[in-house]
Amino acid sequence: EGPGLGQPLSDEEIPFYARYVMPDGRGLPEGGGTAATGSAIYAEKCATCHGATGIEGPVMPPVGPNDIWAKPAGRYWPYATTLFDYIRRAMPLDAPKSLSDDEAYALAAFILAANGVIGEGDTMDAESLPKVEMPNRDNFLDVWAKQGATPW
Amino acid sequence: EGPGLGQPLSDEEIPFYARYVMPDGRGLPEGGGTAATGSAIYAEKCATCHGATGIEGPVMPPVGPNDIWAKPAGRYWPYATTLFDYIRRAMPLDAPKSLSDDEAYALAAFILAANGVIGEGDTMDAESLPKVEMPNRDNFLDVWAKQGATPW
Amino acid sequence: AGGGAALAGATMPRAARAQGAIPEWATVAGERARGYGMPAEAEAHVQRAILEPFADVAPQFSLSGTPHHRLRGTITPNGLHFEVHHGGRPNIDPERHRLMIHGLVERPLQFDLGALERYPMVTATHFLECSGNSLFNAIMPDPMQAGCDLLHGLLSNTEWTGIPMNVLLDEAGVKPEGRWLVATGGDGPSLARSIPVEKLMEDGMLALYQNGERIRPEQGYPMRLLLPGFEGNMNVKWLTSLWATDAPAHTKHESGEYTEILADGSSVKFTFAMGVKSVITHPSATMTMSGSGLYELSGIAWSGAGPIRKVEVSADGGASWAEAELQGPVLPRALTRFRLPWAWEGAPSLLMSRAEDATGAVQPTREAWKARYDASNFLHYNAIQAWQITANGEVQNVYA
Amino acid sequence: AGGGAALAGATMPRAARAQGAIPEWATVAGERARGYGMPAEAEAHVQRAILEPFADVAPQFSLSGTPHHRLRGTITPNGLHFEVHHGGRPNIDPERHRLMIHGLVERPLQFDLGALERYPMVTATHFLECSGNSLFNAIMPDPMQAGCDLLHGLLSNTEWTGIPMNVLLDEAGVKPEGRWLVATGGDGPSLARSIPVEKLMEDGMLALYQNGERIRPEQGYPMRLLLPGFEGNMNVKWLTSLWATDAPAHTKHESGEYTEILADGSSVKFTFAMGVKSVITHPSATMTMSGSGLYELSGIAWSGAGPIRKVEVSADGGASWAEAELQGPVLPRALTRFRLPWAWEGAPSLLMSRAEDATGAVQPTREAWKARYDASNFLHYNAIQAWQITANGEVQNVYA
Ligand code: HEC
Ligand code: HEC
Ligand SMILES: [Ca+2]
Ligand SMILES: [Ca+2]
Ligand SMILES: [Ca+2]
Ligand SMILES: [Ca+2]
Ligand SMILES: [Ca+2]
Ligand SMILES: [Ca+2]
Ligand SMILES: [Co+2]
Ligand SMILES: [Co+2]
Repeated sequence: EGPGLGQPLSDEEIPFYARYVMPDGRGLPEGGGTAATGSAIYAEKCATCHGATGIEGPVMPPVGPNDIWAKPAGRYWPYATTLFDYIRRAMPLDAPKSLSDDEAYALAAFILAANGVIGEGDTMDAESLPKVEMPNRDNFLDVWAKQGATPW
Repeated sequence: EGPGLGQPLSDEEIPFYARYVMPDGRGLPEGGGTAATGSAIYAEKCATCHGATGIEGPVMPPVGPNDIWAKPAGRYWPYATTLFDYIRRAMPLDAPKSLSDDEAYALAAFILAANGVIGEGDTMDAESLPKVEMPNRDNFLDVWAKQGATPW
Repeated sequence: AGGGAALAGATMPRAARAQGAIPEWATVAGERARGYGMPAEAEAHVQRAILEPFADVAPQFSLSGTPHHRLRGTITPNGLHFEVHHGGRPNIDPERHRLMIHGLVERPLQFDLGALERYPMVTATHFLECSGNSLFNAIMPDPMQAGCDLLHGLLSNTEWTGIPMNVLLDEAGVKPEGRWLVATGGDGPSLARSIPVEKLMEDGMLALYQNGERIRPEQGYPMRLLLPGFEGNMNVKWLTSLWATDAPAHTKHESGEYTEILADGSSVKFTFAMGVKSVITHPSATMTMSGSGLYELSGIAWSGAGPIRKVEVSADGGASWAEAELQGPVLPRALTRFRLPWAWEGAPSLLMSRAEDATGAVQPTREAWKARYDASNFLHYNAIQAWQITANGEVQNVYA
Repeated sequence: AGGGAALAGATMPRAARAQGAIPEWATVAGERARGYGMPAEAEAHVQRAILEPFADVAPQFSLSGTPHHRLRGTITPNGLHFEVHHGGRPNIDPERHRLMIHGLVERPLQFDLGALERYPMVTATHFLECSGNSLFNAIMPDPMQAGCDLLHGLLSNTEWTGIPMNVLLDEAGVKPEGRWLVATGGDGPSLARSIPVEKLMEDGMLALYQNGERIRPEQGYPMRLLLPGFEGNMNVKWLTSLWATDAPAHTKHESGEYTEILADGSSVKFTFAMGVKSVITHPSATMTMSGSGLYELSGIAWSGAGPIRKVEVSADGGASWAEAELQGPVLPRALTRFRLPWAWEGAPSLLMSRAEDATGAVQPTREAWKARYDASNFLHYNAIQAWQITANGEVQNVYA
């Protein structure tokens, strides 16, 4: 139906953010990090926007919940993989994609630990991150699966 | 059907250009002028745009016709009254409405005389202007009268 | 969850960080929001094509054509709506502007903007076309090589919102002998046109909004007359007066500039409605084909007499025709986009489009159109547009 | 023709030159034409209302609302289309931008703008609404007194032109196991959303043009995803990648920001389509009535599920309802303007509008809407808007 003008796309031409780490961990790179490492990076690169301990904000605090934000990323989100991917592609807001994979793992570990979802000493990596049992995981109704495009 | 918010409009509030001199002369004011008077005003206020004698242009020459403009105002237009009204409301382009009624009569006389439609010495005024027999007057088909909104 | 670095032999697929190049704009925070947007800088060339035929002495007399070859869809954005100015764009104070209705009426009335805001409104999408649109094709002995901005740009299509004229005229009470209304604008030359009362009562609109926002200065701010299907000049901008009369005033524009001389030397006047017409905009003159293969021919069709019924397209200079798809909704007196897939073989081709409206009217050939009129006439040109595609893909304006 | 000055006693009526005041703009030549127009200076206040909730640290996160109380009609002009930015407006080089289609496809492909220009296109008018639109009414304990820009402005309606997504996906050949496509934008944060393949194949569009011209930077220049009826965030701007997967990725936005917590503490995810909704824009909060008498109530209605079937209006707080007139053409998933004449007696009145869409869905009351959700939720708010008119004509936002 079209003129067929798409050009072949090779794997090396695809930037990492054109994919997303999947909830089961597919797409996670090598490397890893812990809350301790993450804590230092957080203080340097994240605290101005999200608060000293991650619960103060002003921007959607990833630790909580509290009166500012009912959906803290490190507790409300169903999958921990999302934390890694989102931080790596998008944060910090003024320098997105500047973090290394290790840094992103460490920051995910810091946020998860601050929410009490993992232990302070737990390393987050390609194997452990998808295994994190997010407390809210089974608390979502999938409206698309249930009723398609009909508004809920 | 509407809220009826129109305000009464009194005659003194209506500027002259909200009406138009009609082909039969209704609306023509007092005063008058001749081609001789008009010629001097034309040279001063009109020639830069319409040409030294009115046939050179560049802007739609009112005297003609010629290769520049097939529809010279002083010959092609069906009614001489239009000349007076248009000049008075619109010309010169950079100072519209600056002419007196006498000046507008004189300029109409100048243009008509230059087209050979009236004599050089003829005075144009409320009485004479509507009586000018424009050479092209009966040469128009009124398409609205003939077929309404159907494109010709 | 557990342990140190990723373990060798884990069943989980491991990905090295993908290597595709990251453009710089994906590595920085973007710009802050702005109150009123503008097109991208890279699109700064998408402008109206301005012609000032008397630039030295009267630059305020100008024609500014919509660049249809750079647009898709049917709506013209307000910033690119064509302009024809007889005395420039006036700078009107909306607080002091008023609309007067007087003459052969029971109650001479005036309306300011505040009052008009309370009136019932309607919304309708309509094209406006200057009756001088496509003038170069009408009169130039050899076809000019230019884009659709210069060739056919005195045509645009927007969504208008305003007050049905019959509501305002009924309030003033036009007397039975008031058969015409002379509409006057608030511009320097006080442009005036005589309008039949029937048209005003049927679908005339006092337009206040265009594509949702207040009409812009070059389109008549704060208000203009809209007469769907009628030649652009009658849709008086900056409307300030409607004067009811028993006969047309034969104003300047209806005496000379907007009358047409016919082949026999006689003229037609009060030629109000625009004829049926169409233009292929993609591809069109000044463009170059990007190699052989499948294209989508795309263009616009319109008629002052009602909705478009059909558009046919030929790629062989009129020997054979195929019916194009019309993009719905097909609205009366509005631009309708048509499209047709077409494989260019890389050989010379002669593209044409031929529109038919709901009254059955069909576009004439250029030859047939020229035969009706004096050689000097450039108004109401609605002949079939032909584009020649050369063997090396250049698209040229041709008479055929 | 004859004689000197006008003769006394001539039968011709004689008029002294009329005396009405002549505004200065009618006595000078106007401005020259310009290539791209802008609204009148007197309308400079008609802007998007910009909210930067984290202005001190992250001004690039912002919400900019369309000023619907200053607009009429149904089309939103491009300059006033709402924006929601999660990381600012990127400055993309259109020559280097490309759209990638990869993942579970037969042929991973990339398209640049030049290639896309050859593809078949469609044109359709659709609203976009942020699922956070009307958030203040959703969560504020007391109704905020603000205009429809702040209250309901994360909603706009334009004519989109672009390539049907199924044409591009078919070229790449999505595999049967490719049930979702993760759409990613070219902005700094690389915003990503998982889209069901069914929606993309049904009516998804790669939008390139908006109201005829190239999409503007804040709307996704040079291209965006359009998913008619789906929440704004999914209509990924600056679209650069569609990655076919077997399951949704649970991206950041579909994990937190655009999920809703219900009254029982559980949440709903993948709540895509926007519900039926309406707002009276004239009059609306921040306005003052200009005296008693006839008005035309005017507003907008829309639904993500299809065309609007009916809008009812009440002036007595819901005790009685009258059906408003719908401005045609009533298009699916597009704003529909409704209007109803109404005489304001000068007494306190409570105005409401209630829309019903073609599926039979009707707007809930605020109370019913609130009862479904956790107190913190401000997404997918589509309750009936009530405007209180006080005895002295002030129009106020109220919960009723
Ligand atoms: C200059 C401001 C700024 C800085 C610095 C910053 N962020 Fe953010 N962050 C934001 C904004 C704004 C958002 C919301 C973006 C959105 O809604 O799409 C956000 C969102 C997030 C979220 C998702 C919150 C949610 O509930 O949706 C996480 C997690 C996050 N940031 C982590 C980080 C980390 C980790 C860092 C440091 C490496 C960081 N941020 C640095 C501004 C910032
Ligand atoms: C600065 C330029 C300029 C000057 C000076 C000027 N004009 Fe004009 N004139 C124009 C323009 C431009 C038009 C065409 C306006 C239009 O098309 O509506 C015009 C149109 C006319 C026409 C109608 C021509 C036609 O065929 O439609 C007449 C008659 C005329 N002018 C007379 C005059 C007279 C008399 C004066 C001097 C008092 C004058 N003009 C001074 C620019 C000028
Ligand atoms: Ca649970
Ligand atoms: Ca004759
Ligand atoms: Ca006022
Ligand atoms: Ca009505
Ligand atoms: Ca290129
Ligand atoms: Ca097609
Ligand atoms: Co005409
Ligand atoms: Co949702």
